[in-house]
Amino acid sequence: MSSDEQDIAAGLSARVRALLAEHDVADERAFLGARFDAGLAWVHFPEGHGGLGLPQVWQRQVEAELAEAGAPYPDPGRNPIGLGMAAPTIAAFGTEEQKRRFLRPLWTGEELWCQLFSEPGAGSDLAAVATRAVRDGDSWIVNGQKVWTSGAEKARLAILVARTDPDVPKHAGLTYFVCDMTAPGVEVRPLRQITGEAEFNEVFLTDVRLPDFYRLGEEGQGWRVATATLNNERVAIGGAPSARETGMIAKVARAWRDHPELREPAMHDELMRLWVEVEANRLTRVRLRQQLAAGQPGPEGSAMKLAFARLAQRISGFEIELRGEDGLRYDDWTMRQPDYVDMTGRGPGYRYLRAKGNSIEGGTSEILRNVIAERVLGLPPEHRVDKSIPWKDLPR
Amino acid sequence: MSSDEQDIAAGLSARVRALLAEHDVADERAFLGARFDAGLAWVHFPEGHGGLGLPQVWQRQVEAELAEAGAPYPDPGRNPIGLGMAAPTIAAFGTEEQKRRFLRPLWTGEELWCQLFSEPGAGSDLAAVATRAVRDGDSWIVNGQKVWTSGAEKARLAILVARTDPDVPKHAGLTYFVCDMTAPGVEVRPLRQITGEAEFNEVFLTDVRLPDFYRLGEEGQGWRVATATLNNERVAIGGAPSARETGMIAKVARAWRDHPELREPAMHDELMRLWVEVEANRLTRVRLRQQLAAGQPGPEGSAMKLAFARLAQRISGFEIELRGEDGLRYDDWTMRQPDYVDMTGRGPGYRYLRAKGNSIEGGTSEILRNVIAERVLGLPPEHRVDKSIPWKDLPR
Amino acid sequence: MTLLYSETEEFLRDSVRRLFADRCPPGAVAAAYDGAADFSGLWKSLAGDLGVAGLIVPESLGGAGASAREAAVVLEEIGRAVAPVPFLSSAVLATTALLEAGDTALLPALASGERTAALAVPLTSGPPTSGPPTSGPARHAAAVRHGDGGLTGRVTSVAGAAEADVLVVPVAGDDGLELRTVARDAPGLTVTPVLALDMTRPLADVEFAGTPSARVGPGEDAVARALLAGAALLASEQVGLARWCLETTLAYVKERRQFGRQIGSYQAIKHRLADLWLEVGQATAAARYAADTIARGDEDAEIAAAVAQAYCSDVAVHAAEECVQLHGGIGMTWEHPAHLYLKRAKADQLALGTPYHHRARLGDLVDLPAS
Amino acid sequence: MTLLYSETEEFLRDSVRRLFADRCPPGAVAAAYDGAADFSGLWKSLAGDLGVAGLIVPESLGGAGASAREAAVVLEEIGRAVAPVPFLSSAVLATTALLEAGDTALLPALASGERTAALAVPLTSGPPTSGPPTSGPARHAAAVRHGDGGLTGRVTSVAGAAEADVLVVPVAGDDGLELRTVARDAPGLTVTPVLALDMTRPLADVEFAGTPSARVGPGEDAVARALLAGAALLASEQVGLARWCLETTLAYVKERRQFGRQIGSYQAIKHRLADLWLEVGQATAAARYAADTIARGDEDAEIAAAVAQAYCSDVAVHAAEECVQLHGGIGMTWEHPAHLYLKRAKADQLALGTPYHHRARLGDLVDLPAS
Repeated sequence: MSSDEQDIAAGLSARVRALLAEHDVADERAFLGARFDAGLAWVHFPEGHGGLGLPQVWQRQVEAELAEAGAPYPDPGRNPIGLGMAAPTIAAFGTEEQKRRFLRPLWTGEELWCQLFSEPGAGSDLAAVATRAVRDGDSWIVNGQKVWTSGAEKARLAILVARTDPDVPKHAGLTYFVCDMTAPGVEVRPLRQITGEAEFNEVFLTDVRLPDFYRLGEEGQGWRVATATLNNERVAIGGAPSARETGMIAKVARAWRDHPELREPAMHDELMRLWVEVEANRLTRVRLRQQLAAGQPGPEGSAMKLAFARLAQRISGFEIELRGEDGLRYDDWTMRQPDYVDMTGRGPGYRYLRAKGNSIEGGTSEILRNVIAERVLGLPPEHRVDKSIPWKDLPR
Repeated sequence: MSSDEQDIAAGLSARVRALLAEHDVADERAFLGARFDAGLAWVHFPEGHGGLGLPQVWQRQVEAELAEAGAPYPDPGRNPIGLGMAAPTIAAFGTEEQKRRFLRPLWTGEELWCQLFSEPGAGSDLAAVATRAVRDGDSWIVNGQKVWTSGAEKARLAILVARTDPDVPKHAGLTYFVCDMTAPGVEVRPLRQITGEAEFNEVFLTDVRLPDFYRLGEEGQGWRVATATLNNERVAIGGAPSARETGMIAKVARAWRDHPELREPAMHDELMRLWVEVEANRLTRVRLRQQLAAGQPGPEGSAMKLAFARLAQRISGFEIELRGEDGLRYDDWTMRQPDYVDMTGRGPGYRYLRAKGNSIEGGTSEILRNVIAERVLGLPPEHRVDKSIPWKDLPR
Repeated sequence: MTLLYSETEEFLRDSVRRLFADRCPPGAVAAAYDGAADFSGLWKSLAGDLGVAGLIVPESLGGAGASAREAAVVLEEIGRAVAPVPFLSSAVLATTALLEAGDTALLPALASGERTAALAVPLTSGPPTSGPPTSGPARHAAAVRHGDGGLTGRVTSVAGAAEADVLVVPVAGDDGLELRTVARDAPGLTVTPVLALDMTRPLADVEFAGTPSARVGPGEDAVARALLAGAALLASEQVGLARWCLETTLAYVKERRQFGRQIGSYQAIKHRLADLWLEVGQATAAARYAADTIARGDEDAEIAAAVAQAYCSDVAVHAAEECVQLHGGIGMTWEHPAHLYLKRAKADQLALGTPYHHRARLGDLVDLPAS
Repeated sequence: MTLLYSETEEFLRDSVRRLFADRCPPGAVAAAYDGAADFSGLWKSLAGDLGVAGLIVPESLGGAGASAREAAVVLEEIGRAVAPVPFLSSAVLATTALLEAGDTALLPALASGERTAALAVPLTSGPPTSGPPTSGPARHAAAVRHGDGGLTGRVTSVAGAAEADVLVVPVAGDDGLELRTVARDAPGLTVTPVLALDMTRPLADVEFAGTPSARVGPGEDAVARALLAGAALLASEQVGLARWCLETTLAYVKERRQFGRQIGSYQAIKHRLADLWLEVGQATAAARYAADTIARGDEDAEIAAAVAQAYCSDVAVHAAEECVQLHGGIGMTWEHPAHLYLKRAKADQLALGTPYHHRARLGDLVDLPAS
């Protein structure tokens, strides 16, 4: 560590000590607010907005010291869109006033966020969104239908991509907004999934009026802003390495160990194939983490979600076959909105069905293979007919 | 059978009896010539050219009656290109004089044929052939390089596709020829394969002069003629159903039965997976044959080569793993031109290597999947950039 | 031996398909998962009006005197509609067992569709292996005993038990397995419906506690034949299911556009669908052969059934999984019928023996033992 | 524990790669199949000039005192060049066995590259399972016996035997397995080269008939350690081979045009190569971990080696098969080097235990027994 770095480390420690000395860790919301005000929420954010303008690597030290003191931290499962996607986007593209308005309550969890990107006609092809936003004086009037919105029923705010100019090619006519989920004309309907649950919602926007203050980035710049948001999502999905034999494979291994009567000898080789692939994947994550730490980020990160989806689906399918009669049962078909999604929780049937979404949500496996082929391997791009003609003239 | 059909059947039987009465079945070539002259070579060909202008289904009766009498028949393995591809093409596109010149010696086996279609730069994309034929008075001067020509070293004649007009789009500038393999400027070089053998040849054509009489079809019509030829090839490759557990799977099953010491229990499930797939494929061929007999040809025919290649490769790869030390050995690396190719003959190493060609020769598996997707399933065609611009302007 | 469909078979198919189109569209089927559905009327129409319940019952017993081939065609349509009807459980499994055991009392009522039966075995039971086996049981292990006080024992995951009027029960007797019938409303019988991955083939746990029963005949061969016929014919349900998935997916990818192109124009999608189409075609041949060997009493029936189950089970799951994936987000919704097919395909994979089980069994049948 | 490459390792890689680029281009390697090649000079340069023969030998015995990690890097380059050098057989297998058995006599000459050895076991031998096994042998079964008249017995398919100056032979003695050495020119020793699927790792059958030998030490652990290290490090050869195939294929599909487009622009090809790239990346991590656990003497080494072999063997074969297929006709020719990689990959899959063997063994190691 250089002497500059030693100074930074010491300074951060002093800040943490001061925070802990002045604020009660038992009062979660107040403590988180104070932590934000102390610039310790995300040290790489600008000063005055929860940060200190430091490189992001310093965050780890802050987290470690606060965790040791038993300080509260914002549960990433409670406001994932806010913390993972909205916050970095606002930090990068928001005005001073927007940062001031949105970041602090986002951080403390007072305001939860959701995402209004996908539409029935715009899934993989996000730039095809048809939701229209039309300027009306100092406001925008928004009309359209969004889908796959998790947490919409609890969210106060949303990040929204809408079409503001249909006369230009589709990537050029989009604008990025913050949407007030309590505004008149916002209707949230739970969307039931094949598991029986409704993890997601459809959101119908009918003449929703948003002040121009809620526009993030310039008019027509929506694609650029959304791309930045999605890159943050992809990093989050890449995921950290875990211990050996965790997650889906642990469930199957346990069933094999606990139920000798289920062991069909013919299934053993496939069980071990899956175990081996999971372990090879785990080692790849370990290696990626080491590359990142060494300042050589490997492109394999973009492939981890692809591998995860494939393995989760194969393992959960295998588990049903292995479990026999238990594989034929299901625990609960009741339609409800789950507080928390544990893809390896519940029974084998749930795991099997939920895993089917892994290769669709957050970028389909087909799109990820395109991305790897084109951006990592340098193969020629797909033929595109939709990039140069006005959006309104595209066949739909 | 209608009374017309009874008449035809009786007439054919009478012809066969007359042929057998007048000619000695022991003199193969003479007998085949007489059979040709009697119109019994291929009954669906025109009269005077080995046929009687009857529907092709009648051929089966002729074959059955001649086989019963122990008459010789042309070994399809000896002149496969001639009998399978050149003959129907000449019958369909040749002039009276061409049919008279070429069909009889082709039938009797006096003249063997080979195929000069593929080129180093034109494999799957046959219409991209670069071999040039330039008219010179009443002749054509041919220059170029062909590849994957089996039997070129023994062939007297060849079917040839060459470019006669580079200024039009590539499919429009081709012409179909018969090539005299003994003409000056034809050079045949054996092409060694990964098995060590040279089943095929490269053929170099340098200022080869062909009389215009050797042109089959109109100038510029070569693509249409070649497509007809290749359709004949595809029907041939579709193949007849065989008995249960024959071919590649029989080799593996036998190794499993004869060598209990090789049986790794973990391999059993894969062995049975392969056995099951082969049997399902065999039943599909049986069903196709029944559909054909019922006058309802099924489109699955085009998929049989695809399935065959995949199975041959998986089974032969599995066999090597099963055989252990024997799988590590090879029988002969000597470069030679085999008289006869038995893809399930020789040792496991040969089978493994030779099977790799199954998904390439006669249409790659990738092309076959395109064909199924587009022609059978009606999915939209690939984007093509090469159909509308002059051949000479295409990037290469 | 023909693997094609006869005109009679096609005619039968048309009637069944029309009935399902009218009476059990996907939205109605999905109600089965919320416990809100009663499909007994549909079954009455199918069994009685169309007369399919008695397809494999001889005319002398009031049946149609047709064969497993026709029953297979009905199952193709059931798979195509994921129809929640107890055809496999009553008209194939229970009926075959009763026929084999020499029943004449119950079969006329089953054939006419007046009554419905279920064979009291777990749905996961695979056909036992004939001859000296090295894998899998040679006999069906009965979980129910017969004593002075009636039947006692418990059988779990019985398909169609809740909808049945009569249970056909393999019972361990002194002279081996025997087949007995129990009325659904008999004392000491408890039938508890199970929450299942696939609610379109309802399962129930069955408990006997001093339950009166009537003897039909010897049970060993009856159960073996029933499970064999069931396995052979389930393959046709899987084919029908897979074909619906393929056709529905094809229609969708031709229509759905992303990036300005139909997604069916992307080559990776095209190749996957070409492979799937090939699989469905091969599954059809395998399933037809299995049905045909049962119909003809061919000695190849055991091999044919093992091949068909080993092959078609995985093809149906593959087709249903591709259907969900290639529909993208919409395929993950409750509203789209794809999930009904996925659940049925996955449950069918376990029904009457997993593909692993059938491959192991096939090894014995074709002299390729595991070790 | 790091799965990255150190600077020293990258430096070593560069020298080895340069040597192979100079001295064994694909055309020269192919000559091995026609029996016309002598690669002893290449091996002398690699073993002696670059000093890689003694990588894992301690400095006290004249070696480099490096570790299995560096040896793995050399093997990556060997795989990349399908180099016909006896590094695995002499510098890994024989050397590890001698080290474990306490040899001090022969190792200095091996380390310096003056002499070359081979471990007299069939190349297909997988590492024995430690602890109570349910699958696979717990001990190496020796095929050679030691008696008053010398060694007798026969060992087939020994890698590197024909190029070796010394054979290191596991011999069944009265107190269990012992390790003995035999000079290549000893009386009663017959070494018969084998025509092999992969001629770039020459095999020979070895026969002992009253052959004099010298005892090194106990053999049980020595053979087990050697086979374990061999299996762990072979994974790196497989990774190097697979990476060459991937890179060569990528370059080809970017250049080759059919139907007016680069074939690498077709989505089905793109998706296959994306999957293959993912596999090669995962294989790299698995192979690095296996080498690292051997280097550190980590107790996880057995699991790591089984995982690496089970995974990397199939990845290498997959990569070589895709390389041939995506090159189309040219990939089927003798002239293109793809076939050299296909043959090596397929032979490597069997070397030191098939993936089936390693998966079965892994089941014991991680408490997931087959039955």
